[in-house]
Amino acid sequence: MSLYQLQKFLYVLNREPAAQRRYRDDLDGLIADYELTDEEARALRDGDIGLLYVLGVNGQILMHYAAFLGIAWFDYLDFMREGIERHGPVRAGVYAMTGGGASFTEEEGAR
Amino acid sequence: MSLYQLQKFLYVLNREPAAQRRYRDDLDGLIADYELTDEEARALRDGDIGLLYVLGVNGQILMHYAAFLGIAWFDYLDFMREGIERHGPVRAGVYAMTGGGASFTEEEGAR
Amino acid sequence: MSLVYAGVLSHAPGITGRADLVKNVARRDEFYRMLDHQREEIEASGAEALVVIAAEHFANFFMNNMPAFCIGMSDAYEGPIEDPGWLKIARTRVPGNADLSKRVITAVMQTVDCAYAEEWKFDHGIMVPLHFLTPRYDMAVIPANINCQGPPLTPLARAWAFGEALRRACDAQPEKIALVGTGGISHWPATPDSGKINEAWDREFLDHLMAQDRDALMRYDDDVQTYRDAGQGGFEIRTYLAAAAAAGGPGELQYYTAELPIFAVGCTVARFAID
Amino acid sequence: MSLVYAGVLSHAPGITGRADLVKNVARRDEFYRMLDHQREEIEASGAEALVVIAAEHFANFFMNNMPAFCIGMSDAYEGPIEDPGWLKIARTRVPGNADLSKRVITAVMQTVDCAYAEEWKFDHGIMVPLHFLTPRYDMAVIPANINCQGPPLTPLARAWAFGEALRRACDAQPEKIALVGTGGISHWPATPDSGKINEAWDREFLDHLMAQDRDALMRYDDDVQTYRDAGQGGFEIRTYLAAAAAAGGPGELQYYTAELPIFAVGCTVARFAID
Ligand SMILES: [Fe+3]
Ligand SMILES: [Fe+3]
Repeated sequence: MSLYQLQKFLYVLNREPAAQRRYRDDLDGLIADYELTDEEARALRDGDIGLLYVLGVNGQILMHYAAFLGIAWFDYLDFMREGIERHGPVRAGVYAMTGGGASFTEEEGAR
Repeated sequence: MSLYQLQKFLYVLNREPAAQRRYRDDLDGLIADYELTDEEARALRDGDIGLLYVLGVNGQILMHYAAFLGIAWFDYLDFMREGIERHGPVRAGVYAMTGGGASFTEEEGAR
Repeated sequence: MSLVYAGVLSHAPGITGRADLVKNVARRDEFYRMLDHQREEIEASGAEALVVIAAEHFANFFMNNMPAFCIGMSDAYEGPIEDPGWLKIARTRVPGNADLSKRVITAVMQTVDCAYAEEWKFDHGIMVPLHFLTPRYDMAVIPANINCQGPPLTPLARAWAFGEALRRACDAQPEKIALVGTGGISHWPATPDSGKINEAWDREFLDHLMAQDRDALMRYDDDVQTYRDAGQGGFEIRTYLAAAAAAGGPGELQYYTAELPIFAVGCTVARFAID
Repeated sequence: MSLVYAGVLSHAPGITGRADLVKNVARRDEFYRMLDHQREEIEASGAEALVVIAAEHFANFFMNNMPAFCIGMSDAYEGPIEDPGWLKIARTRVPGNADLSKRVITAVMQTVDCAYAEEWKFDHGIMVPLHFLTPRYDMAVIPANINCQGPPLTPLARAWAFGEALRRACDAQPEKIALVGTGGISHWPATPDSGKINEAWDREFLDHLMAQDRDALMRYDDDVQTYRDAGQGGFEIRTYLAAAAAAGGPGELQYYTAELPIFAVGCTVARFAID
């Protein structure tokens, strides 16, 4: 239920300009509109991609939030890997069985 | 397409407290968020139940808007009948073939 | 364990919201008593969860994504979405059972393509039945919806298939499950013709429904004709069909009256044998 | 008139959005040329409308009302919903055909229960294919969606039935209609494993798909196994299955490469005989 709320927060943010304005102007108020745990609220307040990933947010939602925060593609991948290192494996959602997070592109290696 | 937008305006208003606040504080701004004809915008600005009915708004949406405006049940029915008298038959939507609008309850007759 | 109860009952906001306007108080109270009796039957069945097949009215589902069928998948729902003062039902939290829902949905999906919803704000179409059937809100509810509102509507044959799929899905679960379909028959809700009821049409439809006469019921699939004879409200027969299909056995019409037009619907209570 | 073209192609935001990061430019441009060729084939078919069977990614459909299938019913759509700078596709209005959509939806609904949507903000899952197949946005598009994202997912047998229903629906219309399914095969999009591709799995799947081997394809219906071998992206095979079912005839794999992992998907172009 809580992952549902967390993902809904990001789903709405990704879709709606009004929510994006509110994110910038009144983040605490926007967060209060959803039933979130303290950890979830903190992850949103800090824009903590790694923690959000570990909490189970689907990458198809999370990558747009990362783009919204101005995070470049390879940094986005790194943040997720760091999240797993720091917080352990993904706890819920589709990715609860995901792999270790090696790099699979030469483009990333060549940075 | 326009009836879709008009009904969506009322659907969202019926559902969302934030839209209800905005309706009271910034009706013109809220109206501007939807692609409406001048006639549709005017019907919303005036709370014109009869015209909205003739424009094709579904009663399952319209009756809640009427309740939101504080209109009592039998007055709601009368406004729709007056709308048909003034603007002619329902133009679009499911009710484009609706009946004449006699009273069907003794409770209404006994008012 | 399986489906242990199946029935149908009317919904309409007036049934609670305009209760105080009713002149024919005797008839109203008779109807209320029959709903009370339906509650007792459901309780006696030992049901642990109640599937409500509804025809909700643009409260959760709009033409931006109008599903032919949807089933709720949450541990809690809210309702009513309408103004509680208008509906005269207090806003409350209704218990669900996400785990059971998920099992039912997954089973239904093998043959009927239902959407699922992890939140759902109940409108009068569900809250009025619950107000009578589980007034303390102490039974897990699984809401299910059929599109009876925004054309193109769900075809009647698919509504029937949905009922059959729900039956198979319920029978595959360890829990005892009750199921009600809630709609109207002929009525013209929320229009200037509110209160109009085509009693002859209703009684003929109910005869076919109680007899499980699928062929006769499928002949109501012409929406233009249904609209003419039974109003937009007539589209809601889909919920009754699905309940009959789920039950499989003959129906018993426990109550019907057209004498409460202030409720804007012919008031019906019926149950089916589970077969 | 009928279905005049059926094919499949990959989508992924990287195909346009990360084009400038690609090291293997020769391979990239080869893939782009094959997409260009697919556009020419669709144009040569005389198609007046393009059905895109997609697997959209929480842009329009969320777990508050997740349909197994949805079809668009509007005269115009918008896209991309993503930041145009990120996707490197400008935001635009895409023409639809509400009237044709409604006829197709009504026909599909007789056997498969699809939701309909009178608005739809296209995400990369549709915009990337359109960017190559109708780059001037001058052909009416009918978006269709299969739930490949949020479990419980649409069962594969129902995705196949959806393709067959779309075929019957298209054949009943006077217009010439093209159809593409757009998905990925194995891939791990938007995760730390982005760029991982199980080429052997892809090639075996594509063999079954080109051969119209329905039995072999149905064996991919274990989502846990698909997730393990092919990632979340592997769930999107539903779109390819529906396209194959709509076509009915054998497929020709026109292009496949696993050598562009920066696109985070094996890059596929194929067409089917209409049979
Ligand atoms: Fe109703
Ligand atoms: Fe995808």
